[in-house]
Amino acid sequence: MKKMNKITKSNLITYVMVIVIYIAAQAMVMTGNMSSLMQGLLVPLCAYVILAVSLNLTVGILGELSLGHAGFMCVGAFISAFFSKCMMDVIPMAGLRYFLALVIGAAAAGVCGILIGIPVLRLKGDYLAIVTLAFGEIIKNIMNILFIGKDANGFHFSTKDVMSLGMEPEGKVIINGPQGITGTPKDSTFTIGVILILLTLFIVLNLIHSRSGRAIMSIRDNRIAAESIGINVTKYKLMAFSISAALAGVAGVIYAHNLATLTAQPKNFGYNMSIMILVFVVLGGIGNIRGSIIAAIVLTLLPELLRGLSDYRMLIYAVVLIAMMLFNWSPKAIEWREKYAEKFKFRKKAKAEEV
Amino acid sequence: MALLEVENLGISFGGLRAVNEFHLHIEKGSLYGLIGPNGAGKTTIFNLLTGVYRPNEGIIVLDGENIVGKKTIEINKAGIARTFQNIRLFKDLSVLDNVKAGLHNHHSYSTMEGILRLPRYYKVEREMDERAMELLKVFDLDKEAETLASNLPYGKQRKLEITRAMATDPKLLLLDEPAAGMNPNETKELMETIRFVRDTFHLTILLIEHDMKLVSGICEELTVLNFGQVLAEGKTSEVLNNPEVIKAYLGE
Amino acid sequence: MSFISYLVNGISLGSVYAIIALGYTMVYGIAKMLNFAHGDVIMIGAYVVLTAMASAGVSPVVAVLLAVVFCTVLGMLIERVAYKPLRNAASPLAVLITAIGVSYLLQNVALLVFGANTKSFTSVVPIPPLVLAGGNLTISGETIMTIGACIVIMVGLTLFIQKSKAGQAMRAVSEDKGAAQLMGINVNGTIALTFAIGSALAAIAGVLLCSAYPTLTPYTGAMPGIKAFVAAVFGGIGSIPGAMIGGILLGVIEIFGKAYISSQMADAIVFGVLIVVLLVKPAGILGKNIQEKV
Amino acid sequence: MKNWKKGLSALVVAAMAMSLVAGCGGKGDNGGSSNDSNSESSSSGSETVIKIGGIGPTTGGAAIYGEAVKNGAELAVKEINEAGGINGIQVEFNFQDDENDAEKAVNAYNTLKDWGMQALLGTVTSAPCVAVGEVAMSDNMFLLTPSGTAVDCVQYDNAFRVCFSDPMQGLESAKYIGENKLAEKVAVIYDSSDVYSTGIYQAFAEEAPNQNLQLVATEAFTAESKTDFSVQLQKAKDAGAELVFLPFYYSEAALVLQQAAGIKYEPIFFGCDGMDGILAVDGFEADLAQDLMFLSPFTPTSEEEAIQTFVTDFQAAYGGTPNQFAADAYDGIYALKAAMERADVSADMSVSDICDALKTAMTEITIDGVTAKSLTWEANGEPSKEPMVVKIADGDYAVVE
Repeated sequence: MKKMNKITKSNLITYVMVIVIYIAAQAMVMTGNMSSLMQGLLVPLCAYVILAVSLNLTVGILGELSLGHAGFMCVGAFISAFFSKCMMDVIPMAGLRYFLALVIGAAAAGVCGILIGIPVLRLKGDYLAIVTLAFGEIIKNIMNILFIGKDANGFHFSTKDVMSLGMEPEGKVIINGPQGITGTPKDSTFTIGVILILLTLFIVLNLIHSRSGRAIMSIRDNRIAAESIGINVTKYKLMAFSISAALAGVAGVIYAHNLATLTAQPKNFGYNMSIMILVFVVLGGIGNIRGSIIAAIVLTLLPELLRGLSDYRMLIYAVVLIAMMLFNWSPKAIEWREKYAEKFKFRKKAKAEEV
Repeated sequence: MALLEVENLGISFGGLRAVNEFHLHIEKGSLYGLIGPNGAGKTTIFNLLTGVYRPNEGIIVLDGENIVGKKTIEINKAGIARTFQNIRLFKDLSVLDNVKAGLHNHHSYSTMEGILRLPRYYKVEREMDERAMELLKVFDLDKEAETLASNLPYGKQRKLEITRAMATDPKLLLLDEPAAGMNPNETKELMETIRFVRDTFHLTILLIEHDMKLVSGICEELTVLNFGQVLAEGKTSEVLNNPEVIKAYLGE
Repeated sequence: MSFISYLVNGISLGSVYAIIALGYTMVYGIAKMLNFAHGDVIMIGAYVVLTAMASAGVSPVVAVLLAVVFCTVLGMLIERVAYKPLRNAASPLAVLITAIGVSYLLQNVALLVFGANTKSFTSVVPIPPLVLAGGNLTISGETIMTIGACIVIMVGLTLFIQKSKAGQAMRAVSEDKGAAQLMGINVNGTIALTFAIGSALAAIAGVLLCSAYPTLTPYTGAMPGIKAFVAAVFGGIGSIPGAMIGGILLGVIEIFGKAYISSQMADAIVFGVLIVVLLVKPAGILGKNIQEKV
Repeated sequence: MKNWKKGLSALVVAAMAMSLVAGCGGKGDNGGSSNDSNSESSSSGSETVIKIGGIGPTTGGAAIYGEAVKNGAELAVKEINEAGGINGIQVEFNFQDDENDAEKAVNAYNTLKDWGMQALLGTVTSAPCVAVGEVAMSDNMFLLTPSGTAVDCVQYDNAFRVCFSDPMQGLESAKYIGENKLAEKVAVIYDSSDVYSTGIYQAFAEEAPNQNLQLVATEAFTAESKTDFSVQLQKAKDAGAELVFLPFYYSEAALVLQQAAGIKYEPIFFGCDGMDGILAVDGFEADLAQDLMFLSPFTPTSEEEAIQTFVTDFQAAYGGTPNQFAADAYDGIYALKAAMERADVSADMSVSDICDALKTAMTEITIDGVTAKSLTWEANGEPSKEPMVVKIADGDYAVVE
């Protein structure tokens, strides 16, 4: 029973942390103390936090390395933006439209997760990593050559160019190849983003501390032993992977509804982005959900806050990343930190005794 | 009535005949030993029994049901649980969670109920906690319920593995060298525990062991394996006095 | 005729991937880490050659030697500062992420030092192109050189690892670091040597890459680096002949995909084939599929 | 113990985050004085300056274009300030990196807003420009993109551009080729993962039939595979194309030309404004580009005095010949100056007022820039420019009349 309390407490800290950050940010916005830059970053931050948490489900909890997370995000982003753009006139209520877009985006990404997961999840380690990377690149490539238009006769598809759509002159191009989708309604807000973060946390944390979560983690720790006690390895791997993919899809929906233009470039949906999310997860601590949130926030803000350094910005960013990794992960640094912390603890104790 | 009947079991790896014409007959409720020199194929037989390997020929009948060709999980559900020679715990889970993972198929609620924290979640989790603590108490691990499995001392890790296997409520429990790495006192204690669980939980136990004291102390019957074949079988005392067995163990 | 010419083009593109993949696979085989910065070491190597030839006016041979020395030192330095402290980290992912950090670092240093402008690389390959079939088929000198270098390096590396003492130490370290340590092998030294060789190979790969495709920017190494990583996995990562086969196959598939299916879908085709191959042969073409022992 | 350790690392990260956010707050307080990329004449401390922002990639694969725009704009700002500024007010210019990413571009835009930007010269590349255009529209911030060619870059009435639009380039190229009967069988190689390249290709392909051009081969490449063009060239060659249209940037074009020479394929190569700068590539063998033609608004070798001065000053300040991006940016700043003077903009006007004033003023001005003589703008944001066709001969650009 004591254990339940400990977990509940830890989860509670995570929720409270998110809510406190939300209230603080909102207060700063209300009182006009927040710069436009920071205000502009609030919604993307929500997307990145969700991505980091969702990838941590795959990397930390399921124990599999995925380098294609941006692919799932891309699927969620494009499908939902497509939906919203088509439905802009049909469903004028932004709230309802956004809700449906979320459901569709998450479902599409989740289905992709299952489709990819079934053949692929029996691979291990670096091989799984490379296959997921390949998947992400394929998605990006397909999005870049996809042309969809709509006219009086319905939808037209092409993988070549707009002319091949063969539309009536008044037809509207919705997905325009590399130009992607422009004019998606800007429905994502910070409040919705935070609600989605809390929802993500609710799903992930509750999943971890349930029967299924235990099964997933037992597969991570020892697949053969998990099988020997009757745990369906394929089912639970697939479950974790597809939930993770669906949540990445949610992040994609937030992302797509924050910018007026959605393109599938190497920068935002390529392996670079997948790696960036992995950096959040590893820096924050593998399996440590709260750490992922903090790392996602820090690493998203860092390059923006370094803007004052102009040309040296990305250089410093790289140096800081390496330094943080060494500090957080090197056994020597951990040892040193522990020693130092112990001293500190001891001193605190001594002080307490003095008083 | 026989709980486990194995006939004509055989498997080859590449050209190597690892197990050949193996047979085994275990009565319900008995404590059976499988011994043999290193590399005789004992663990391979465990892997065949639990579906890790699929035999090239032969039949395995558990409680009247042929289990050849079934997957590990199905075999576990059919009633065989095991431990491993090189301990395979869920090292980043707590001792309690290791056992609760073993209860996975016996105390069930859906993933949705778990995520939404419906009343059933609390009810079943409570049942699982109670059941797990009950089992941990048997192995004297209840005080370490919160400890991470990897932080347990070696002997206790072995015990935890047995507890976890017990949690799946098996008919037949396979123990792969349960006393390996234990000191004589621990071994003695383990012997008593094994006997105790057999009696309390009405189990049938098949164990691989090198520690002759343990084997002769608790096993009622033995099969001796050499080069993948049955060398001798029967009552423990008889088998251990069999000159061929002594020869196989002591060498030429 | 065009089929043969596509095949030749595929092989020449593939040979460039192969030579990069050799460095990847070598480091992976021994240090068990994906050195994401490998592609960027290649880029640095190319810049060194270019600078040495353009500014210092040295001969191509000296420039290449200079690049090899520079990259070797750079590789060892990176290993010492960024990777070694993490060798015993709780998760192997830690060092992967640091390698990504190093990759960003090298790119941005190059951006500051050499600027964003594209530089045109002058080929250092002295071999004239081979013209066959009455001028319908041309095999460039760079292709011949790259394939030659690939084979020489592959054979050399294999011999080195099989025969030399240091090579045997490498094999021991790749099998089991702990046991190697107990046997008195200097594990740190061996891994440093691996990085030195890997980085020297990167310098050569850089020269050949930029001779075959003569433009150079701070981001030149990134994409071929990833492709070579894919090639190394394709062929079975850790296997030296595998890297070569994987690289060439990748190049041929890419070109054939473009030529016979769709040039828009080239990436999707390459990666699609990769997925299929890995599903059929989960450890790559020449990789050893190690079953976990129960 | 382990949990505690995790807690500590989380704490460290949190502390780092806190200090960063705090650092940001501090920066926000004292405005944009931390930026050092603006020209030296600006930091005179006077309260009345006009703040112009710029956005473009200065890191990442597209850094060449961002750097060029930054330099071109800074040169113009320096000249304007030395000549007394706009309406007697000094100009401050601040250029922010967007890594050629829409999201980062919006961040850059917001950074500039915090700094106090009153008008925007940017963004350099198309997709980010569309994203920033949306935000600028809702802020009613005046936007003049030097080189955002996509149609949607100037879809709102507050947005104008200095360069040609994609469809216009595609159309003009096809027209030029057709009218001058350069070829009948035409092949196109384009970057199917790039907005700019696909945009031009589509317009070109649409116009081609009208000009009796036969598209015998249409081949693409992507950002992931832009080193090897052998297949695309081989197909063009096999199809008997007499002219190959290359609507993409010169870094890749340099490779295409080199590989075409490798297979002895010598059609007419025809490019767009992105081709400009190919001769400035360090170490590029100019004879590979012999007879290469492209549409360009700007030639650094032109004899015109304004252009000569611009090129010389640019070389003196940054080394290297300015390309079309730098020229567009240079003209962009002068266009802003002219429009601001016309609208009588003062430093204390609000962003929205400036924007409203410039919207009208922009359509009324005429400037003689380096990319065009008597350059004017329509209310839809498009410039009235006649594209020139430039042909490379003996390692030099020459305007084809």
